[in-house]
Amino acid sequence: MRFAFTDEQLLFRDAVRDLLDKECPPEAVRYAWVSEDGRADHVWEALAEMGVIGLTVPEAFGGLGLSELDLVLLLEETGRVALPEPIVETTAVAVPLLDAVASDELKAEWLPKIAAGDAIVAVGFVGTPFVLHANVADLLVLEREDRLFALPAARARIERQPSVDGARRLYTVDWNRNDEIPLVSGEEGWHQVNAAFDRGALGTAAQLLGLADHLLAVTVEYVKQREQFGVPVGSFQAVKHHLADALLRLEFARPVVYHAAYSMAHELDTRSRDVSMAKCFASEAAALVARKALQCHGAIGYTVEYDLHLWMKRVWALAASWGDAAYHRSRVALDVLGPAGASGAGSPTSSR
Amino acid sequence: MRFAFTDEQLLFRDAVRDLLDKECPPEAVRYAWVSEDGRADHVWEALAEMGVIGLTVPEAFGGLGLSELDLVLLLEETGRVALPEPIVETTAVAVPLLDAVASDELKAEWLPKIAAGDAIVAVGFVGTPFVLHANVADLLVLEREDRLFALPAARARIERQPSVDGARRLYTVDWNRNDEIPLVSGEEGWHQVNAAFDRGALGTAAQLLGLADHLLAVTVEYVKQREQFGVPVGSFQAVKHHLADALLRLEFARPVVYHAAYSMAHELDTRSRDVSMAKCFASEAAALVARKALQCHGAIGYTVEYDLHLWMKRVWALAASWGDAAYHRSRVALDVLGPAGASGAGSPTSSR
Amino acid sequence: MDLSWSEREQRFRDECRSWLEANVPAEPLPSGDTREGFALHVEWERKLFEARWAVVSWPPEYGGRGASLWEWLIFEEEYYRAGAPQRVTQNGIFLLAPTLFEFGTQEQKDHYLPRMAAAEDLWCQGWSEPNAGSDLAGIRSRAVRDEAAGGWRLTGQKTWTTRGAFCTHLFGLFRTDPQAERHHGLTYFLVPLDTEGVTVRGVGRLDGDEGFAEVFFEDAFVPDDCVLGGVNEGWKVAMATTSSERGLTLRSPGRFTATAERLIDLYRRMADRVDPRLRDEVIQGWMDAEAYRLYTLADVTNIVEGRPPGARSSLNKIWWSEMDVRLHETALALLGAHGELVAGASEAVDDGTWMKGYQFALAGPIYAGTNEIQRNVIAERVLGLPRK
Amino acid sequence: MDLSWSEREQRFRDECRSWLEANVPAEPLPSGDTREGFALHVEWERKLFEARWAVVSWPPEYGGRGASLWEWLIFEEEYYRAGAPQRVTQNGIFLLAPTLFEFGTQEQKDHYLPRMAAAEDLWCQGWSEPNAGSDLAGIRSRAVRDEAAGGWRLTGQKTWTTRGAFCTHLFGLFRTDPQAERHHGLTYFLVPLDTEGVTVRGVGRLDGDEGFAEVFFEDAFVPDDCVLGGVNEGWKVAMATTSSERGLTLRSPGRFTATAERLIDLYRRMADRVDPRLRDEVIQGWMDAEAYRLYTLADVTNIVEGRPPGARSSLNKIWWSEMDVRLHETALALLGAHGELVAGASEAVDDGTWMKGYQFALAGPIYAGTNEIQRNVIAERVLGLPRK
Repeated sequence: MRFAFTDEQLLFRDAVRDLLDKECPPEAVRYAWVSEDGRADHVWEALAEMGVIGLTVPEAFGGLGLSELDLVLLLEETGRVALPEPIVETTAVAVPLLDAVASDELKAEWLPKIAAGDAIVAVGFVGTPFVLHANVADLLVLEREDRLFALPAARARIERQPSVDGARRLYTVDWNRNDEIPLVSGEEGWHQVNAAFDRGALGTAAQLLGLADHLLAVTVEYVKQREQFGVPVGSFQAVKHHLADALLRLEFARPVVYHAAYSMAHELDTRSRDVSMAKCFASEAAALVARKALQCHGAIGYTVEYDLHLWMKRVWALAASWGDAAYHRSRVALDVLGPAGASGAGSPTSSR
Repeated sequence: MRFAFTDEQLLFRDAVRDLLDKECPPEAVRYAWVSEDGRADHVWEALAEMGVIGLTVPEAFGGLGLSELDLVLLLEETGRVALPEPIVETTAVAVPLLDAVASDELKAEWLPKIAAGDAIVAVGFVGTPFVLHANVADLLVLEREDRLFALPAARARIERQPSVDGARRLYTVDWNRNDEIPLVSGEEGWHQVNAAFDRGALGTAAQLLGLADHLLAVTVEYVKQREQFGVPVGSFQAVKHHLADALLRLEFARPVVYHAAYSMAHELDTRSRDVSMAKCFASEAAALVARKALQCHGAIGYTVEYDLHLWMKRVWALAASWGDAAYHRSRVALDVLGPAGASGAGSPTSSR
Repeated sequence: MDLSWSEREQRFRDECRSWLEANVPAEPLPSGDTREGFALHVEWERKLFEARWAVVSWPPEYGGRGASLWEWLIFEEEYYRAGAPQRVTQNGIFLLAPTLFEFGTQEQKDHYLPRMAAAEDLWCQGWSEPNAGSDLAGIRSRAVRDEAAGGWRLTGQKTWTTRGAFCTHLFGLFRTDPQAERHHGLTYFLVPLDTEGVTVRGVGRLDGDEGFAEVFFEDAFVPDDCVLGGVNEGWKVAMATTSSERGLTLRSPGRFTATAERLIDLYRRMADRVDPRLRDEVIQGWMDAEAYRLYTLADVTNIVEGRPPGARSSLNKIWWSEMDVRLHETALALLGAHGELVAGASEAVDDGTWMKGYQFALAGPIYAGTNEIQRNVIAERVLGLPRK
Repeated sequence: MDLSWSEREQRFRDECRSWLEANVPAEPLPSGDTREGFALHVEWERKLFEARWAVVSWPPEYGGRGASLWEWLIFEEEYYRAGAPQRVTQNGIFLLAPTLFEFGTQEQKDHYLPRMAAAEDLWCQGWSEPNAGSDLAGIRSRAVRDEAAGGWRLTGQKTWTTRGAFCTHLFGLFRTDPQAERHHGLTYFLVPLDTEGVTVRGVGRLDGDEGFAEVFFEDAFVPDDCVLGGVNEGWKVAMATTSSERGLTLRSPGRFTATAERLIDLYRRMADRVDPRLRDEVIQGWMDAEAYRLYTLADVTNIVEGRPPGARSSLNKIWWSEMDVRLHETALALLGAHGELVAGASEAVDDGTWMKGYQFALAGPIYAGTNEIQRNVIAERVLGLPRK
């Protein structure tokens, strides 16, 4: 029994953190809000360089062939800097899915390009109504009624759906059925969609941990220096307890998320339930931290010239993506209590 | 438009408060815990003397013939002192019910006795599984499948069901069907049971306001004088905010309860919904106040030699009696959203 | 106790409802916290004024109807039910006007009130400064006496001034006695923003609108008649009406009951798709708004009968501001993944107004005295707990 | 990361489970906080000791098995799963023992530990005083040097001593330097309750049991070897192990996961009668307990690898104590009107254990440092916010 990461995993995490601190400062996130394609410059390439983008790509296709457990800390770091890139969609979701169901040709065509940082894959399932960054995707992996298929970006007709988070470029997608490149369908399709949904929910939960960590850290710094009534506002017990509650929720969501990554990597029978617990805890913890962060900042946190809102809006968006807390709680109830006890629960493909 | 009580109503309230302060001090409540019949001495007689017990009895039968709106402030006072008597059951519920459905003989026999304080009536509906103070009742008014009937106390076989509140003497009742004195049944019975349930819920909500008021008051006094770290604990912001939250919930439950009394007295179409809102708000506000009161007292509040627990346990019991907050919330949902929108709601006679 | 409306009040409600039905823009106006939207809102304000609905509770000579508090409540209820535009004049009407009525000279009242009612003068509030947020006594902007010119020279910076970039006038506190500490030596000034030496800089806000402004004063001269109340008595003047029954603390229930009704409507549309437990949050939100309405009816009764709420008004502020956040959180929970979509998204439900409203609601627990401060006030001034 | 148990740990679990299955009383014992119940619990403790399950993590020479922290977790999990009796020896085993191990002389360890493990000596805690609750530095009980007799004379009063009326010994802090202020000049004493001059008075508790005691000291003499650690170093000694990994802050998850499972079982039995929304509270409670189990596994890993939690242990205390209250609140919500019934009521569900457990849980956020204090600790010592 050892519930901790290896030194290698921690060193990789530190290296990625250093890279992102350098390559993805708040200005990069601001830039993504206004840039044509909604992305930050160079970060994707730098991450690919380091092996992060291709982390889940089998070594045979030029990746590192690593697991969810190796990825979870890195995705947490991408959340910490509010990375405006579809890394969860491409690295956490699309790659394992393609690896599991795509033809050898398709894998040979796409996996190396992804690992090299030369290709982005966007995904869209019924459980995730909008396709993130479809505008810059080279390939789309979509699902309708458990029918999984790939769609060349050129064949997709996309319509932007503006999000409260200007760095999240969401789209609805339309296409001609005969442009579909079939992957898998039927019951196997349903299983693969569920697995993909679990990976997306887990990756998003990890990013929420990082986002919340950052929000709490900047708030702590702010209340230490901000003075009112002749003392730092951080010396008021009400502020102390707001932030103690924020840390409490965050620190108890953390092991739940890491445990879910372990379950996925080891394909434990409980993995779907564990992932739902993770997304439920991470969504609610991050939402609480964001709420406390704004309240403890006061009016300045309410301005777009201050960075806080970039993180806060990402939290709002991700907390409700890949199934919100209520949805995942129902999924846990379905597993623990059985259909009888758990009214209102649904499968990941029931629309949220 | 005037949402306030009349001077007469307030003067009557003050008089009852003075009487109860004198006749029902904490010692009287403690006595009820250990006394044979679970009652305080003399209080009932004194209240009858003042017209409180017979408040709802028509003047023709020796009462004051007043309404729920006149009664609500007085019941609040009985809550403030944690009165260990079945006044809600007798005055708020049984009397209006008998007046509505009993034969002239039955009314002539019982209403004057009740008004004089010489008779206690206990009630039991499916919505209220246990009969309070059946041990001292002279008459029981019971209901089974919308069949309302009276039962002479002598004919009732009762079994005590010990409550966490030693002053609440609860019983399950058994009887021979041929001892029943039929009152009303069928749909009219259902309507009468609902009206009775509403009156019981409203009366209980009023008592909860008084109980919470007292708990908050003694806690404020305690934290003002109790010193830790060289200052009164009431000077700590955390304690201040606990008690500010307690007052907030209590003060917003108050008008909801008074409004429900007005609705009942004026037989507004919304009265059942208004009563459910009242019981829902009063139950949750009182439970919160009790929770904060204990936390702000610390260990001393945890001892039975200190009075706090007498009020706290009454709050726990009453918050769950005559329908708890969740039940009444469902009832409001049923009314506002309609059956479609409101899954899980039931009629008052659906067992809680 | 009588919870029915009088004939007169009923007639008032009918008149106001029919006028609103006939005049409220079919298409909701763009946000009044944007330059374009603000202009359209000002048009609307002038229309309201012409029909004498701008300031119903003011005396007729200033453009009102001398309406009672009850009628004001009715007007507000109808106004929100009709989905009429937000009041971009509210800082003037709700915050400055009560102070003018109490402390203004006849000349000041005759000059400012009608122009305010007619939306000719558009007022923003100059309380906060970079170092004075919750703690207004930290104000550093100063006014120096210019005996020769017969007035004062203002220097300093005000911040978080809502819609300041679009307004014509600012009311605020300036330090007139540099020796005095904290709350002393402050004076309440009325400042035209076109005064030489005044610079206004717009600041973007959470919801994307340029709704805030920073206002800089560099030796800006204002004559003596721009002082409201006595010199060095600014604190008393400002505080006297902060809990004014027409002020921020008595937020008209109409706004929230209307939001709750919209939430019920949203739930009905989503009910088949959402977790049944959300039903409870929806109905709790509806009940909370109803409770606020009832609380306000009791409050207004007390005010009308000469029992002002005083420090208890902090209870209102906490309740409505935190309820407003919950109502919007519940709506967003109903929307799930659609909640993040904003105006312009074809897939957005109700054109993204819930997310927009959520961001607006989040300001509630912060401005007009943070809810932490309000809880202190309740604990110390209502419950009587020791300050230190 | 490896979340599987080793062969050795599995065997340990099996051994412990089978022993418990064979030996846990079929009928739950009456509360150990009553005199009769306490006696029965002491019998049980001796049985545990004979089978060497009393103090599994202690060295064999003191009656333990030298079990690892992991094995201790396993034992606790099995202990609660089996529904075995509460540990009336816990104040000694969890609070005093770690201090004895760290500060005790060889003689003290050899004398006290085996008798504690065997439940021959039964220890209660003497921290709180009428004027020292959250603020232990307010301790006034004093110990005066008696050079001639070679010991100390104790005078003062201790209160809220759990099960003090039934115990044989008390450990607590007394002021040995009357000049010293606050945390200074305190000494940690080990006091036999049959010492002349010591009077114990039982105090009834919320749940009806006589589980508290007030202990009065009037010039009670104790020899030098009753001092644990250095004279005037009591504070350091007492604090060193308050966040001991075997202390209160690392509450074994087994207790709460067992409660959560019982809650699930209760929900299954009531599901047809209750509001569906309660399902969410039930499952949230189950997840909260699971999260606490996972948090503890990470915590123990850190401890085992030499990264003690320090002030972060306040996070555990807040989580388990507030979770325990919620778990019982949810159960009582499921029970509705039946919730108020207590042991002996034929209509009571689970013989009223939920209401009983609720009252027990309510003490969690109060004792061992109120959760308000714990939140201060987190803010100041973990987040680094300024004390004043």
